[in-house]
Amino acid sequence: QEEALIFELDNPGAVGVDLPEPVTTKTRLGGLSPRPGVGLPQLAEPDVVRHYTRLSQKNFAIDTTMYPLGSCTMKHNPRLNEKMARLPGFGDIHPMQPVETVQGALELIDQLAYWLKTLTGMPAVAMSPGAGAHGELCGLMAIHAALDARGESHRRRVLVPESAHGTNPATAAFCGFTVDTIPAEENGRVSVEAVKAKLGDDVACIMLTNPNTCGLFEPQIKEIADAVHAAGGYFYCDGANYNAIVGRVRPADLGVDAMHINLHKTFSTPHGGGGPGSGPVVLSEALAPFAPLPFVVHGKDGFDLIEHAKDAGKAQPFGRLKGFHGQMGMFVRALAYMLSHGADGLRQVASDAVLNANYVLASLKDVMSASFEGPCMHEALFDDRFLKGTGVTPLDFAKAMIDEGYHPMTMYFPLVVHGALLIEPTETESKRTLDQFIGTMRHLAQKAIAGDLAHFQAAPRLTPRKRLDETQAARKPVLRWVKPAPQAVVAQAAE
Amino acid sequence: QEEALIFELDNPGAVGVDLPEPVTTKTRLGGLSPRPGVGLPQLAEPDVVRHYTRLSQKNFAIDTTMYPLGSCTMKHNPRLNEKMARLPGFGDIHPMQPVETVQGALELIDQLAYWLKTLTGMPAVAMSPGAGAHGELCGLMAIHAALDARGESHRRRVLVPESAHGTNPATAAFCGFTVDTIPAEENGRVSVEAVKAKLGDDVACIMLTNPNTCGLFEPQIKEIADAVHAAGGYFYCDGANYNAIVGRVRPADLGVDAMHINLHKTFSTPHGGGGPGSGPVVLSEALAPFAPLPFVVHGKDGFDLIEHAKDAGKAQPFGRLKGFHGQMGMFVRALAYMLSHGADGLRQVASDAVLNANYVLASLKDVMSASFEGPCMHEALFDDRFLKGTGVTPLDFAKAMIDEGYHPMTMYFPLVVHGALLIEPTETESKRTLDQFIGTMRHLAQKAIAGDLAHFQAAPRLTPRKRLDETQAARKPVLRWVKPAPQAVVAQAAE
Amino acid sequence: MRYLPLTDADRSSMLATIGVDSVDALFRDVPDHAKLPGKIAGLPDHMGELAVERHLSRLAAKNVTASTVPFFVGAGAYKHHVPASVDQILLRGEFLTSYTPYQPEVTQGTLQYLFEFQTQVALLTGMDVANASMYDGATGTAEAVLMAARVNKRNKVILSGGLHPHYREVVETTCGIMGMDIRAQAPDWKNAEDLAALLDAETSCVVVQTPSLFGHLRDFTALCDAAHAKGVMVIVVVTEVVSLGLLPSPGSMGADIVVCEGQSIGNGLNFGGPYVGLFATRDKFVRQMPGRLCGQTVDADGKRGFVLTLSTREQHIRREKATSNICTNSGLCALAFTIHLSLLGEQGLVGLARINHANAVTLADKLSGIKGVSVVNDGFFNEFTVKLPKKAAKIVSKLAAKDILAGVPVSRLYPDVEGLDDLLLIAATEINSVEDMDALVRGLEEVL
Amino acid sequence: MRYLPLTDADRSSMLATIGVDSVDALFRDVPDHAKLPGKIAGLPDHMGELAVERHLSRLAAKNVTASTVPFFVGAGAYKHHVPASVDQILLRGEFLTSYTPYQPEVTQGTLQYLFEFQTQVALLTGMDVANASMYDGATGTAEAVLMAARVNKRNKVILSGGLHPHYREVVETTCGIMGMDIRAQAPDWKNAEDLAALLDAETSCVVVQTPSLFGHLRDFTALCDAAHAKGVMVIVVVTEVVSLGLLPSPGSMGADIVVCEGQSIGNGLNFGGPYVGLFATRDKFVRQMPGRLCGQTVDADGKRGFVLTLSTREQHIRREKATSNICTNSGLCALAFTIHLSLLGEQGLVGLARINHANAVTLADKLSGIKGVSVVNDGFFNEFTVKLPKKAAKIVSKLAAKDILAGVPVSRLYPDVEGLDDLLLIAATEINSVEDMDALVRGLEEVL
Repeated sequence: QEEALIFELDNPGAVGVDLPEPVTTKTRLGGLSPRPGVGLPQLAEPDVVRHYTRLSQKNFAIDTTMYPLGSCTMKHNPRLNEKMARLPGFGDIHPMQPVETVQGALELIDQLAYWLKTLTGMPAVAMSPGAGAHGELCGLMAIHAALDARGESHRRRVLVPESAHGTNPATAAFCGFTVDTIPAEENGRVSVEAVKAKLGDDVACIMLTNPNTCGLFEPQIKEIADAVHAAGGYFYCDGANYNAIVGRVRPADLGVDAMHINLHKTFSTPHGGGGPGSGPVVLSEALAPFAPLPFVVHGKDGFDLIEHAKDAGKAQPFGRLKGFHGQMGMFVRALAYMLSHGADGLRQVASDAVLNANYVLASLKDVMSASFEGPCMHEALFDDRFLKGTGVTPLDFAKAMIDEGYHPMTMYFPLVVHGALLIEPTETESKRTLDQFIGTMRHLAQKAIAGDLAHFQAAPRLTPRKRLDETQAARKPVLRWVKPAPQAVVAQAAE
Repeated sequence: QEEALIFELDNPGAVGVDLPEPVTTKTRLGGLSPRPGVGLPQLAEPDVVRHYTRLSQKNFAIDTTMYPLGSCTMKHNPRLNEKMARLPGFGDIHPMQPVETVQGALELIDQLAYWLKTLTGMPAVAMSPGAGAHGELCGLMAIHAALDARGESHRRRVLVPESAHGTNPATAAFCGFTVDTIPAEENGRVSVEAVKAKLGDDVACIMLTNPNTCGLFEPQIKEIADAVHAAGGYFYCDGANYNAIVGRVRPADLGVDAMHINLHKTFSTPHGGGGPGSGPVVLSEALAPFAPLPFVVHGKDGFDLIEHAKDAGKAQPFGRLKGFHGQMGMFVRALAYMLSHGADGLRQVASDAVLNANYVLASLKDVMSASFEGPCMHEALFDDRFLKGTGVTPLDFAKAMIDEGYHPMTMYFPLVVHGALLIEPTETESKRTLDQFIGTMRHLAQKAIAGDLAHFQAAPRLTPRKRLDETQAARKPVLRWVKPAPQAVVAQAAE
Repeated sequence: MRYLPLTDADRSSMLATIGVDSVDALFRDVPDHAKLPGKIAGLPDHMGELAVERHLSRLAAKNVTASTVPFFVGAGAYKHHVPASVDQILLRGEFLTSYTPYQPEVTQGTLQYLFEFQTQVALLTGMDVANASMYDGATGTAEAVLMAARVNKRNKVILSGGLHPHYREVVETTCGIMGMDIRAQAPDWKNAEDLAALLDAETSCVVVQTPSLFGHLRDFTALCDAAHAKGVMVIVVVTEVVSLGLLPSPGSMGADIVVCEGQSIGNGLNFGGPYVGLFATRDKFVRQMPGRLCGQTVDADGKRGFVLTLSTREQHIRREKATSNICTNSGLCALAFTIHLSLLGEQGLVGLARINHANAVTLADKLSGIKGVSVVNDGFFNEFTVKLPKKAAKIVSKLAAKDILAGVPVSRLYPDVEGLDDLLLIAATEINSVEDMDALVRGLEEVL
Repeated sequence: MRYLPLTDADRSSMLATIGVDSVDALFRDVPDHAKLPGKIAGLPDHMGELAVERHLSRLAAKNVTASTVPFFVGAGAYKHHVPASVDQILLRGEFLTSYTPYQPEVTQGTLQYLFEFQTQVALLTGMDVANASMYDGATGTAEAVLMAARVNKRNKVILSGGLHPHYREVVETTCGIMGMDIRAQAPDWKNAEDLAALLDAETSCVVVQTPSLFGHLRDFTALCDAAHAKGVMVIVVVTEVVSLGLLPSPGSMGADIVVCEGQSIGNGLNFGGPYVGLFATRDKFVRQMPGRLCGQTVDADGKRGFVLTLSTREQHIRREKATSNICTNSGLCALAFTIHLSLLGEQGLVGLARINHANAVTLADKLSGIKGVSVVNDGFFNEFTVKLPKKAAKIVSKLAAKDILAGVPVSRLYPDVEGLDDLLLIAATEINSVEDMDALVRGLEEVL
């Protein structure tokens, strides 16, 4: 069913809220004139509710289907977490209330920090970053500050493997570093030799994703860390794939100096169509003093919130990354998730995530082309060799999955293999669901190889929209609705 | 997408809840042996959530489409009401707590009773009936009791118009009354003459729906009430269609002795796929003393709950209709709805409901056959004369509406016209939505008249299921899932 | 008004289309004397959300909520923990704002869960078939009594003294008006009644409850055998459905009809409603069963699908000859039940039942240690009766003043029966911590 | 574990398919020293829902919630009433549990509301285009400063003394590391600064806030003219977006980039996050704009549809040459904003703004009547600064002890600046009743 834009549903005179009259008509606007109008549409509540409910029905989501989007960790989002985040004691408190009135909130942040530190084996954590990339920024700023404190401000080169998320080089550049790319090995890993070849006394740090974006654990990670450390650099670990190792491997034991943790991946705070996220960063002893403001400390009358450098004691915070104190709503959800799993359950999370991915890999590798020898970690990487000569592109293949009721996997990432198809089932899919998925994928692969190109090129057929023209969107961007000229309105009404 | 039964998704060993160990293994079962097992399926939470979310997507609902089901009053269900019903102070209190710990709950019931009494002009209201038909039972039991108290237990005949809801005669029979049917007039109304012809000293009461099930206000209602009263009977009014007159007409002014109010219709408590409802019954002075237990009274230390006849003072309650005190959850929602509308808004509810129905009637009467001259009240009644010769049945027509995105209207009810099509838009549909609906209906009517029988007979095409075989369902009822024999399981797995 | 989409401009244009000049003209059939000229007096005008929230929140705040105090109140409604996902699914508009599934093609969601619900109820009760829910346990019991009479055309009804008095009263009210002969037994707090002795060839049915109001357990196999030998139907009532995870099913004992209050699974306390009545019976009685039924069938393409069925029993077809006047069920409460029970599963339900029993056993032991207090029951599930040295109603009030909700005094249910004043019904569920129990013990010691 | 569907039987059979004999074998690439033999020490084992709820509810209960006390705290986050339907739609799994709409055919729901959101933001700010949201207002401001530098290739940044210190600090931290020359002005509590005088040919941008931290209002038209004459970009920050229902839009004054904190519409206080940054600019700068963008296009059948677009600006394509490193937006908070603003509509937003202003005016008048207390502001929207005869921080603490949350002491934001200790920021919104205001006045009179 078609759904017009909310602006096209404008019903002047309708109201969606009932407000009382103001207590006074007196104004004190300091000489400014009240705005003549904004131009918003008017609708009654029933029409607004129906509009957004109907829009929601045009989405795929974890709640409705397996969503094996590689690198994105689309796992079940428990509703308990939503309920907890909405407790008035968390949802209805202001960040600038007196600290004595928010002791429970500070305690929650402290508890979450304890979990993150204990799980990773790291001594400190910066809680305020708003998302993964923001966490990267936090980590690199801490490295920047530590280097400056060491008097080594000349270290401005950052090593980034070819296979990295785009956020890694972007973040490095954002901090004023130059990016030096480490080529990928044949086997999808980074070799200690390749790293050593790049090391030098201008290297600030390496940014390594582990498990990496090919879904592989970097076997030489400790040697790489040692080499970087020996060369005076730091080891920033991109924790986007921490889901694969949580409870089984502590990043501290790998020589990590800083790692962000996507609470919206590993700890299941909902993705919500693109956010909000939350990206706390665990820090080694070397970097801990530079963690940004604000942070929670144990004070003499309970918990204290350090908001200014002058109150930070021996710490040398590099600054502030975000308004207020971080993504509290996500903290509550993440802690609810951690408490629900416990130490035993979190270890099982990693085990099952890896098991599920390897099961998919093992069950598909004879019909699709696996990019690397297994075992993989939490995601299975295929490439488009199996489609060679069929005319079917990875995009076509993905769209055909939609008609079978699945959200496609990640395509064309990582860049180190041709026509990547990155499948991350996550630990919250059952074997039954995986078996159905595997059956569908095998069926599609065989169909492609059998030469049914038309089927793939016409996909998706069952969606509210067929394939969309992205080129037109980018060439002549239409980024907002504009009220049609009166003439057009008349024409439309006459239709 | 297909969705298996929850039993077919059984995954033995999976759990959907995590429970602690019991504090003791000691049992005191009085000699009974613990049950060996129940046979329930086991699933983890993600699979349960996905299952029911996917099931939900197979439903039409007010939130997603206009739902003009005549006589059912499918109006917008505000989420504020849901939020209020979930306040722990209402949702998390036990009916048998000491009354001093539930004063707010009793006050709420008292406030709702005040609103109902004030709106209807009636002196009393019985709050406990669980739904409309249960309210009818309450009203007829009060009449039964009043007649007994008058020593007129021989009055056992109940007059019910042909056009009545099936619940009316069923309820009368349920109370041990005999049912005497009043034929409908040509104009869809009940005439005072027809009633008078049936009156006699064995008549207990008349059950009259007003506005009636043809969507018409009974113009002779007061004369009928007077005649029944003069003959020593009572006037039970079926309030299912109170939505059409709330705030504009007080049932007390029409001579009503008892009327149930469907909170889930007029006052928008959600239908929830068939319930729960709530059916308080307003009562005249004559019937008030016989209202059932329990009820709320103003005591000396606050509100009191009268649960036993011995505490009822001068009242002579006819008994008890339901466990505990009534549908509290529905009371909260209904009061939230009433407060939101206020006296001004409720009057507007009736006005707009009637206006919307007449607009539909006026806009369709040239292409569909209106059963009666307008104006109608809150619903517009058509019959199948306009389909004559087309081969299209009302059922076919209804199914074709589904493919256009609308839930069909009520069909084949009321029984007084042939092939009834009863459309109730309600007051919460906008003119824009009505215009689209009218356009679709005109289009379908013209299509039917133009002879496109195949289109209608093949409808619906776009639903998860085509037309279902109701005859087979009734002839060989399969009312539950039964675990397949092991052999069948094997066969299924091999598919 | 935020819920009313028509604007004044809409109204004018619509009136023009209709061909009248005011809405009043549409109400022309209303007798003049009954036409209100304006809004009804004595009621406030419309309020915004904030104002409504504040008004109702003030009322809600005057009540003592179960989650905030040591809480042991039962007697037919029980405080259990319901997983958060249950309510979230319930609030989906597709379930919340749809109607009775009369158009099966666009209501397969509702129909399939009803079919699942019916199957779950049949499994729990150990019976062949179940309907798609009743208003609550009490009204379901009255319907069961009427159904039994339809089956065996007899008129006498024996009600156990262990039956919840509300259920008894609803049966008396509802079936009494039909002229049935209701024989309610004296409150059986000692678990000593002999019902088999009361059965005769005029008896239509006997209604028993397990656990009984007083928490007692019994094996009804012998009663069922005796009843069946005389053509009497046995109706077994369960007011705490969680008990069916631990106790033998009524079906296994030979029940003909089983009625349960389903509130405990999926549904909050809600001050007594809405709840959900479960109703199950044997295959052979299915066409005498009241209430809505969902059945499996196939669609035009031969695919499995679900429809409402056997509606020829129902009022909208049969009118005064219907098996019941019921039109509305308790659909949304049934959905909550179904989702929660699906989350529990076999292991969860059994585990939950064991925790409930273990907590009750522990509490009973603790209370037995108080001087002058004795536990009346031999066996019980999660609720039992204690005998106090003082009037239970007063003790409960005093404990309420200390923010302890101790249970239900039997005298509140039987104000007219002598000798019950010192009896108190106490329930323990999974929500009760040992600290809660100790608080009750301490509180009792203080006020006794 | 209720969230993990694999059973031990599943695991065994899957390992067999894979051809390894244990999960450990799948972790063979992990260095031996880093392989934990079992679960991590120091953390509890898994807990059921009830236990988790109790743990977190205990923490929540230690906080004083805004709805339960007279509440006047603002300074960049505001307590407003959000209609219940907003949260219910947010909780729909189709929105809550979907990802960034990379596959537009199955995410038109998300894409269309983002397009609506962008349009609403453009209308509110009076600008041409807006992006699909940023983390919050503060990070959005830093992104705006960086964007201005990309546009005019200059390095000097002037920050108004009316800018929220958190925003200033985020700009200093984020842009400082890039080597930009940040010139933050002294706290402008008297609304007296002359920013136009500071602009020169090296200046990339000037950042102003309206209402300012202290609640002051200004017409920035002249500043914009002066800036544009020198090639300087003007960034206007709005921390209380409801004000845009009453105050002239930044676009109408000539702003080049507008950044707002969107929390006030649709989003709760949440102790500071997640919030939603609004970001709008002129058409000509769109390709320098950071963040995600949704654009209109057509599908293969020519039907209107929506896609993410201009992603060639973004990190996943451009890597180190991207306009920003941002990957995540604040989608769900943007949805809340969009739904709430749709419910408000033109009339509702303007009405809400007027109520907020009226309450603030009323409160300012009341406070002015207290001896020794003066309102600093000439004009304001819903927040203003008062000068107290004592240190504001102490007064706020004393009032908190009386369960009145009176506002934000300026010294909490500027601990290092002298002469601000007696200043208090006080906000009034639609939630404040006259009784709340009187409670604050009484409270102040008592503690002063």
